[in-house]
Amino acid sequence: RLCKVCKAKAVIELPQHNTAFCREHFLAYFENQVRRAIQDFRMFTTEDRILVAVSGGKDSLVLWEVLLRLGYRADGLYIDLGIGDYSAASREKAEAFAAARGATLRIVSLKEQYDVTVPELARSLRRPACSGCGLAKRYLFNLEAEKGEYDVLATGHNLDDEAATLFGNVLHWNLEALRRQSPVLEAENGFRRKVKPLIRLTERETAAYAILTGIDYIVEECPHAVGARSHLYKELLNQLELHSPGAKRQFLLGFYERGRAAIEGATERPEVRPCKVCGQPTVAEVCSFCRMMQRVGVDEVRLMTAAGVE
Amino acid sequence: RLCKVCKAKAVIELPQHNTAFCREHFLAYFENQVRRAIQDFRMFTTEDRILVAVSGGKDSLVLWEVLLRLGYRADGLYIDLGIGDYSAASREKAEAFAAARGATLRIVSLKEQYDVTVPELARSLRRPACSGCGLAKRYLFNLEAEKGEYDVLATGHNLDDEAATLFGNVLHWNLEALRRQSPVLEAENGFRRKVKPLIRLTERETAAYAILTGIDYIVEECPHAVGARSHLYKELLNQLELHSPGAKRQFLLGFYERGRAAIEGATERPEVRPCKVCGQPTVAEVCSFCRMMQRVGVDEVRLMTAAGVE
Amino acid sequence: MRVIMRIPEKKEFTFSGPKKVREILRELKMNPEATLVIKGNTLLTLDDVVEDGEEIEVRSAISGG
Ligand SMILES: [Zn+2]
Ligand SMILES: [Zn+2]
Ligand SMILES: [Zn+2]
Ligand SMILES: [Zn+2]
Repeated sequence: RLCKVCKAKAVIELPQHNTAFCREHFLAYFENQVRRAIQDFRMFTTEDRILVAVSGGKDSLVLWEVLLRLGYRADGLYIDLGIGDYSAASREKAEAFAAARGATLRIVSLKEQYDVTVPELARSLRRPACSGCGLAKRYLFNLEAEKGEYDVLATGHNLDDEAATLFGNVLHWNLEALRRQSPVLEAENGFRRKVKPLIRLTERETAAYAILTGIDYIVEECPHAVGARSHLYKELLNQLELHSPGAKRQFLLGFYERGRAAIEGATERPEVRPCKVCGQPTVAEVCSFCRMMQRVGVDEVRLMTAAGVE
Repeated sequence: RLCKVCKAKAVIELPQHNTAFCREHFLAYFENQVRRAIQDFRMFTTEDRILVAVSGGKDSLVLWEVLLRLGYRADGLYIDLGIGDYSAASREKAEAFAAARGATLRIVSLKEQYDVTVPELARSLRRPACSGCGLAKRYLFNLEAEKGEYDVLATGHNLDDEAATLFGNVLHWNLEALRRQSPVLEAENGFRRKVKPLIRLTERETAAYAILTGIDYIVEECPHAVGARSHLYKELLNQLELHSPGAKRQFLLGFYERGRAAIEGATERPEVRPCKVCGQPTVAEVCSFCRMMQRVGVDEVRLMTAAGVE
Repeated sequence: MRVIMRIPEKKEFTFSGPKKVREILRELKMNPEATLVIKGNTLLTLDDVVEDGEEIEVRSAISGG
């Protein structure tokens, strides 16, 4: 199979576009798709200071790489969740990536700031580790962006991630989650602006970009993610994709173009106010991060100090 | 495995309800689910005259059977589409069913009324047979109901049919189709009230009901339906169901409870008026049935006569 | 040829070549939509042929999150 642009030997086929590319033209295609998402959804400009949530996995490192290549002002944030070897290895990947590019990587450690790790959280709360983990990441990401005065938070969610989430939300007709699912969440009530520049690209495409540009990412999965529901949804969507190439993309982009607007008007927005402990935005008196931490014995003063509240 | 109710040997397991039933209690469960759909969605009462679209397949015959058992005034309508052996065999099943029960079966033949068959339609129009077929069935069903002055039209769409349609509509974010997808479509603008009393029951359950009550239905599929997109959707949903029993049901019923209302407000209803040829309701000048028939050479007088228009 | 897989767990397979990538994925029951085939620092397409004595990695692109 030959590259559609230059007729050199192709290194990747893209059935959803009925095309194939050589290395050079695949990278150009990929960067163009990111550029297009940024423009179509007016995510940010070259003036904005961007904080990229970096996990050490392919998606976040690829996102960071592309933003730097496209000339954006992007720093990274690595959140060390204390998940044994997995955290150690992924942190190393993130640090090596930043060092090789002279890029700024901020690091927050759950253990250092709150003296607790995600596995400990899961054990004390008797909840699946992923729920506490997601909550902690969202909270610390927003908090760090505030401390560093970033204009925008960017995450590496790709087309498959978003389509799987959408599939789950639709299967349960979770209207509130559907309303919130968007490539851009505007800043409001203490939440920073949040964007997902990789939504036009599949998981396979981001992995290919990482391999072809020599980005060294952590291939292993978080040990807690194994058997996650989102895997099943991704698998089903990939089977669908095999039979009708482009179906995944149409499903997700069609939602952004038509579905979301239809649903938006029908749901109510809850009122948001500052958490009484840490000052971060919440719909309750005390935010769910502070409540979780208090349940495992972290005291109020520590929560306030970590949040920079007097 | 034993029957949940009487502890006799079970003949069927229902993982979505985490239960199993003997023959007697399965039939009772099944009829109850139909009763519940009729009541929850206020489909009709014992006063109403109901016309059941009968294809000779399991779903429509089971629906007719249950409606008769529950004491409703239900006649059948068989539409002979002229699809060779398939039509001949399915018509026989429908006639035998009606004769054995002393029930009224109306028969309309496309060939007799318009001197054309579905395969001929497909050939002249160079379109997939299923599109012309669906159009003809919908049209003749409504027309016959009007002639016979029925209050309600009932079709045998089951949970899998509706969930697959919903999945397709959601994948394409076809808002107009989503708005129209409902267990009850109220009568309006010349369309009769339309209902789907089997939506709480899976395809497997309706097949089981037919087998356990000795209903002789046509097992073969319409030769044109093979490889249809809806088969793929059903397969994917069944894989999902295997991993989380009840997911299909939750998807469909959740849409009826929450999703549909959210979307309804966001779409516009097209204006409906009588077809200039046949008088049946349409959003165009001439309805799509009449346009299709004219394209294959059926003349206006014949269309008017068949529709009972002077 | 040696075929290496790293996730979800480390595995290794041996096939006799020459063999098309498409065939290898079919035998491993991997969906091409979710899989990359890596040789050195580049990627192979479905019609590429792998010879005896060569080594490739078949990597699932699906991850959690
Ligand atoms: Zn090229
Ligand atoms: Zn708080
Ligand atoms: Zn029983
Ligand atoms: Zn007409």
